[in-house]
Amino acid sequence: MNLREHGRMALRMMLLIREFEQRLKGFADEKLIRGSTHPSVGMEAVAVGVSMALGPNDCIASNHRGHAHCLARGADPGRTLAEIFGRADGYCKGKGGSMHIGVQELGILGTNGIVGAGIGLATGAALAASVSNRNEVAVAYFGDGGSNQGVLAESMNLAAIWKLPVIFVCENNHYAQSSAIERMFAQPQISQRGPAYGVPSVDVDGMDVAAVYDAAEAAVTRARSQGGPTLIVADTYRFLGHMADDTQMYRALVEVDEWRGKCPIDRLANTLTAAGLLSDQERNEMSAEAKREVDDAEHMARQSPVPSAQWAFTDVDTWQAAEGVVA
Amino acid sequence: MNLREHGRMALRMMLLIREFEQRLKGFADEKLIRGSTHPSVGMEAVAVGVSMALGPNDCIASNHRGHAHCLARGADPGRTLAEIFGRADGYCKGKGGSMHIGVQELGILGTNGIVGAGIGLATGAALAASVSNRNEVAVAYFGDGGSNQGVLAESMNLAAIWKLPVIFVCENNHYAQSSAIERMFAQPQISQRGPAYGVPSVDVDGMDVAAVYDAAEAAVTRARSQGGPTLIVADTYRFLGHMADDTQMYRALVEVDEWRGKCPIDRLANTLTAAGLLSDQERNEMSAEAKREVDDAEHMARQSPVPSAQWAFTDVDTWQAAEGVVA
Amino acid sequence: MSVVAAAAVDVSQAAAGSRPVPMWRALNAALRDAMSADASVFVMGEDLTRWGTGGGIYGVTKGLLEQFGAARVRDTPISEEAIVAAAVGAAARGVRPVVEIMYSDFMLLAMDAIVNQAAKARYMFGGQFQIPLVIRTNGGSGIGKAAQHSQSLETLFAHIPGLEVVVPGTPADAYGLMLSAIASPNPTIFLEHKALYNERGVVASEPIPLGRASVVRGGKDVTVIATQLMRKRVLEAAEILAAEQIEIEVVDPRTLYPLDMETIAASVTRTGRVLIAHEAPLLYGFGAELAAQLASRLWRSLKAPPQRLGGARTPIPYAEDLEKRVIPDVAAVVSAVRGLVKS
Amino acid sequence: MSVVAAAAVDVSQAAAGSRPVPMWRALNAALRDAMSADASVFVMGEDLTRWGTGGGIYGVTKGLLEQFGAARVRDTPISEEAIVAAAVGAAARGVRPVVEIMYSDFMLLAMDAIVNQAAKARYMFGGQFQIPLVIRTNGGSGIGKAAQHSQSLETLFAHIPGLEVVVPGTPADAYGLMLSAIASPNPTIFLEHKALYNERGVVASEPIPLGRASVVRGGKDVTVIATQLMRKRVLEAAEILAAEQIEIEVVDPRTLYPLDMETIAASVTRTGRVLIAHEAPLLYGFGAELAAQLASRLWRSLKAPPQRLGGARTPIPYAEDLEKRVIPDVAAVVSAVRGLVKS
Ligand SMILES: Cc1ncc(C[n+]2csc(CCOP(=O)(O)OP(=O)(O)O)c2C)c(N)n1
Ligand SMILES: Cc1ncc(C[n+]2csc(CCOP(=O)(O)OP(=O)(O)O)c2C)c(N)n1
Ligand SMILES: [Mg+2]
Ligand SMILES: [Mg+2]
Repeated sequence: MNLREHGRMALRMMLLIREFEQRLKGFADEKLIRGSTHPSVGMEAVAVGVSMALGPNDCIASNHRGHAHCLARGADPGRTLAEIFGRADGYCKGKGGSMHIGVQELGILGTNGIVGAGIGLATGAALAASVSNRNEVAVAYFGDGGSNQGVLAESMNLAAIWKLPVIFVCENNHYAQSSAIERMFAQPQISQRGPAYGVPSVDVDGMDVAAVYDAAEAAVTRARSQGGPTLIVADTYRFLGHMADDTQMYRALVEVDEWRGKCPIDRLANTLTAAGLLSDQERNEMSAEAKREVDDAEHMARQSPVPSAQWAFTDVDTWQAAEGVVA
Repeated sequence: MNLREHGRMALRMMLLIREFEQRLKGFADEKLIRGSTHPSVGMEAVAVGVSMALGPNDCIASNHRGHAHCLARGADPGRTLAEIFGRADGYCKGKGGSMHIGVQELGILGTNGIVGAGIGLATGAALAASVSNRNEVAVAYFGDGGSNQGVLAESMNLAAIWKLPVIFVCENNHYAQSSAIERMFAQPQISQRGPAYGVPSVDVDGMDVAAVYDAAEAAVTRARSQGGPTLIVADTYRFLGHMADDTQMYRALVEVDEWRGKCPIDRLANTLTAAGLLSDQERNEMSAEAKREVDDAEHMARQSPVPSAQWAFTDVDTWQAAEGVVA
Repeated sequence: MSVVAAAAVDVSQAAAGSRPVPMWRALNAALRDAMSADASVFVMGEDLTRWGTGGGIYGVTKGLLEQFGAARVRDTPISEEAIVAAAVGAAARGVRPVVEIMYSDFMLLAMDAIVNQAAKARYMFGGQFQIPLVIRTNGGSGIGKAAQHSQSLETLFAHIPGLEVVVPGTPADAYGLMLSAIASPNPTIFLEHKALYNERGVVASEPIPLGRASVVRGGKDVTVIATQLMRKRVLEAAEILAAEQIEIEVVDPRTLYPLDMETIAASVTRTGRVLIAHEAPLLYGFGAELAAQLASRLWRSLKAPPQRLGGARTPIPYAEDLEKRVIPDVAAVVSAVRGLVKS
Repeated sequence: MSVVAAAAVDVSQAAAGSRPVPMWRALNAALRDAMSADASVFVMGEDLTRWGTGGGIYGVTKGLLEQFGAARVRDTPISEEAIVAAAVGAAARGVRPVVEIMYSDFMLLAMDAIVNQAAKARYMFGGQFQIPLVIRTNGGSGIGKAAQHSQSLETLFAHIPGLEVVVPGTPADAYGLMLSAIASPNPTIFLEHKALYNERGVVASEPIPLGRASVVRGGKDVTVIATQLMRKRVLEAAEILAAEQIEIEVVDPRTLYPLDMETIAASVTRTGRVLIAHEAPLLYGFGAELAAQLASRLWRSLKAPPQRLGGARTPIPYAEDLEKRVIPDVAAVVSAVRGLVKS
C-alpha cells in the first residue's frame, strides 16, 4: 500500500467502521436490533485492506460478522444500519437484518447466517466471471471457525482446478464464538490448508491494513491474470464479544487488552503521523467526521419506517405473492 | 510385513478377492445383480494389507467399491455374494445389496452408496472407542474421488483435535468413475492434505501388500497408543471398469495394460517364490483353492432363496413394521 | 463455578418436580439424568461448555462438563456434517450420542448423515445395527433470528422413514420425551423451540413414551391440534373462545413420528370439527397429513372438512412486524375456530 | 466421435418432434436448445462428458461438450456441496447454471445451498437478486439401485418456500418443462425419474409453462392424480379399469410448485372421487397436501373422501421382490380405484 495515496482513505474507512460497530451494543440494549448482531471492532483492517484492492465490478460474499465487509465495499452506513434495524430503507427492506445484508449494485452477495456458506457462493461468483469471460474477482470472507466447514476444502479444490478468480479471506480472530483455535485445530496454521489443494496461500498481519492490502492486491492480480485462487489468512482479533450478550468467560481480559494494544487504527494513524502524512488535528477531524457520518446513519435508520406489512409476502419468487397464513 | 509369517495368508486372501470380483460382470450379465456393482480387481493389496493390521474388535467403514474390504475383514464369501444377489442368506437379508453390506459381528459398518460418507462414520466409530475407553481402531476406506468430499477435511480435523483412533485409507486408483485425478486435483498428492489438518500422512505403493501392511500397522500402533489418526494414501488402480457396463472411453488401454503389469498378486507371489517361500505348485494350489471357495460361495448365493416378501416392511425401526402401500 | 453449582441444585429440583422450571432447565435435567444413569450417553456440539455461563447458547448443557468430564461433553469445531456423521458412526458402535445442532437450519448441512445414513442403517443392514442417536436442535420463529435461524423443518424429517421426530411444547414434555429419545434405539430428531426455552412448567421425573399425543385441554366444539409455539397460542385462543362459549379441545401430538392418530382421531370424533395449526409453511406441511388422514377416517362423522392454519410460503423475515405476519397468531386461531364452528 | 455426431442428429429431430424419442434425448435436446439460445446457460456436474458414450450416467449431457466447449460443460469433482453452492453464487451473478446431481439422494449433501441459500436469497435480500438456477437430478425406484439411490424426495423440496419443483413424466413434458425451468428466474429442482429415461414419446419444440397440470386421460368416475412412474402405472391401471367400465381421469400436476390446483380441482369436481398416488412414502408425502386441499375445497361435491396411495414407510430395499412391495403397483391402483367407486 502506498501510504501517501491510500493511507488516509484506509484510516477514514476504519474509523467509520469502528464508530458504526461500537454503537451496536447500545442499539441492541435499546431493542432496536433483534436476533444476533456481530461487531467487527478490532478487525477493521481486514475488510478495508481487502476492499481497497477490489474494483467496482468485483464482488464479495460475507459471513455473520459482515457489516465491516459491506461498509468497506462502499455500502451506505444509513441503509446498512436501517437493515440492521429492520426498517424500510434497509438494503433488503428490513427482511434480512444483520446476517442477511445483500447489495446487488455493489456486488455484495450477502452477509450470511450459515457459517461457511459464503465460501461456496463466492466460488460461484468467480465461476460466473469465468463462464462469461468477465474479468471480475470474487472474495469470500470467513473466520477461523468457518474454515472448519468442509465447503472450504471443496471450494478450494474446485477453484484451483478451474483457476477461478476467487480470493479466500480467512479472518482468524482466534475464536469461533466461545471456541479458541487452540481447541479447534490440531494444526493451527490455517494457511497450510491452501497448498494442500493447490491454492497459493499467505499469512498476513490482520492488524496492519497495509499488509492486508498488499496481500489482497497480489491475489487480485493473480486472479485477474487467470492465475486462479488465493487463500489469505489474516491474523486478527475481535475486541468485543461474539455478539451483544456475550459473557466472554472463554477468554482472559488480559488477552483482550494485549490485542487492543495492536489496534489497527492506532497503528495506521501512528504510521501516517510518523511519515508526516497526518497531523493530530487531522486525525481528530477524521474521527469527528466518522462520528458525524454514523450520527447521520443512525438518524436515518431511526427515522426509517418499519416495513410495509405487505412486504412480508413479496419477493419470494416471481410467482404471485405468498398468501397469508390462513389455509 | 514378515513374509514368512503373513505372506501366504495375504496371497490367499488376494486370490480369493480377485476370483470373487472377476465373476461379477458375468453375474451382472446374467441379471443376478441389480443396480450397480463395483469390482476391486487390481486393488486387492490395499484391503488385504490394511485388514491384516487390524484386530477382531476393530471396525471399518467402506464405500461403494467395498467387497474387497469386507472379504479381507473376514466376511464369508457366500453370504457376501448372496447379499450382492439380493438373497435371503445375504448379510443384510438381501435388503442392502452390493453398496450396503454391513456385518455387525465383524465391525463392518457397511459399504456405502454415498461417496465419502464412510469417512464420517469411521471417525464416529473411533469416537465411540474413545468415549467408552475401548482400545479399538476404526478404518475409513475411500477413493481419490471421495477425498474431494468436504467431510474428509472436517473429519480429519475432528479426529486430529480429539486424537481419535481412526485411519483414513485413501485408495487412489487414479479415477473417480470417468474423472482422472489430473482433471480433479490441482495438487494431486492427496497425502498433503493430512498434515494441513494435523494428521500424519504417508504415501504407499498400493500394489505392494507388504508396504500397505507396514503403513497400516504403524497407523494402528499410533491409534492404539492415543497418538490419533493417520492418513494413508495408497497408489493403486482398478483393472476393470468402474462398474459392469463401463465403456472406459475415459482412459487408454495401454494405461490399463501398464498397470496390469504391476499386479499386486503376481508381485507378492513372485516375491515369495524368490524368497523360497512359495513353490509354483503351491501357488497353483492356492489359486485352485480360491476358485473352489468362490465356487462354493456362488453355489450358496445361487441357491439362496429370495427374501421373504414380509421383510420389505421390517427392520425400519423398533416401532411396528411398516404398513404396506395402501393408505 | 458458583454459577454452575447453583445450576446443578436448581436442576435436580427440576427433576424432582417441586416447582416450575424453564424448558431449558428441564432439558438440562434430562441430559443430566440420562448421563448419570447410562455411561454410554455423551453430548457433543458447538459451544456447549464455555458459552454464556457455560451451557450452550440456550443453556441446555450447563454444568455437564463439570459433572461428566471432557470425554463425555465435547465442544466441536463448526463442522456439522462430520459431527453428525461421527455421531451416527458412534451410535452404530453402541454408544448413545446426543448431538446439539445450534439451530435446526444448520441440520441442512448434515442431511446425508441424517437421511442417508442414520435413518436407513437399520433397514439396509437387515436389522443388524441400531442407531441410538439423538440430535437436539431448535426450530421456529418469533425472536428475530431471520431466515436462516428460524425455520420449522419438522415435516422434512417426519417424512423420512427411520426417523423419530419429537416436538415438545412444555418443560414436562421436554424432560420426559428427552429421556425416551435417549433410551430409544432409533435415531431421533429432537426439535426444541427457541421461543419456548424460558417457558416454565412443573416437571415429573418420569420418561414420557414417544407416540402418545396429549389432550391438553378438554372441549366439545372443535379439536385444535398444535405443537410448540402454536400450542401456546392455541391455548391463549382457547381462553378468548371460551368467553364466547366456544369450547375447544387442544391436542398436542408431541411426536410426529411415531404419530398417535388414535388419540387425535378420538378427539375429533368427539368434537366433529378439527383445526390443525402449525408454524411450518402450510403447503406440504405436516398438517396436511393429519387433515388427509382425518378426512379419510372420519368422513362420516366430521361436521366440516378439516381446516389448517400454517406459515405463509415465505422465508422468515427479520423485521418484527413482518415476522408476525407470516406465522399464525392468536387472532388467526380464534377466527379460524369461529369459522369452523359456523360451518 | 461418430457416436456423438449421431446423437446430435437424433437430438435435433427430438426437438423437431418428428418421431418418438426417449426421455433422456428429450432432455438432451432441451439442454442443447437452451444453451444455443442463451450463452449464459452452462452445465456442470459429475461425469458429464466422458462417461458411457460421453453424456453422463443417463446420457442427458451427450454431445454438449463438443458443441459448447469446456467452459460451458464442466465435469466436477465429487463435491456436491460446493458444486451446488457455487451454482447458487454463479446464478446470483447473472448466469444460468444447470447442475446435474447424479442421484437426487446426493442432494442431501447440498441442502444448505439449496434451502438456506438458493431458496431464500431473493426474499432475504428484498428482491435484489434472482437465482436462475436449475438442479437436475433423478429420483425414484424400480431398477434395483437400493436405499441410497432410489428415494423420492420431491416433498422435501416442495415444502420449502422459494423453490420450484418439476416432476416430468413424459419426454414432451421433460423437454418443455426443462426449457421453462432454465428460463425461470427462480431456483428450480428438476427431478427426472431414473426408470423413465428410456420411455419414448413425441416432443414438441415449445416450452411448457410451469404450474399447469395436464389431464392425461379423460374419464368420468374417478380422478387419479399421479406423476412420473406412478402416472405410468395409473395409465396401465386405466386400461384394466376401462375393461370393467370404470373410467378414470388421470391428472399429472407436472410441477409440485407452482401447483395447479385449478385444473386438479376442476377434474375432481367433475368426477367427485379422487385417488392420489405417489411413490414417495405416504406419510407426510405430497399427496397429503392434495388430499387436504381437495377435502377442504370440495367437501360438498365429493362423493367419498380423497384416497391416497403411497410408498411404505421404509427405505427402498435392494432385492427385486422387496422393492416391488414398497411402492404402489398397478394392482394397488386398480384395487384402490375399485374401492373408491364402491364407496
Ligand atoms: C453452520 C453454522 N454453524 C454454527 C453457527 C453458529 N455460529 C455463528 S457465528 C459462529 C462462530 C463463527 O466463528 P468464526 O468463523 O471464527 O467467525 P467469527 O465469529 O470469529 O468472526 C457460530 C458457531 C452458524 N451460524 N452456522
Ligand atoms: C455423494 C455421491 N456422489 C456421487 C456418486 C456417484 N459415484 C459413485 S462411485 C463414484 C466415483 C468414486 O470415485 P473414487 O472415490 O475415486 O472411488 P473408486 O470408484 O475409484 O474406487 C461416483 C462419482 C455417489 N455414489 N455418491
Ligand atoms: Mg473467529
Ligand atoms: Mg478412484
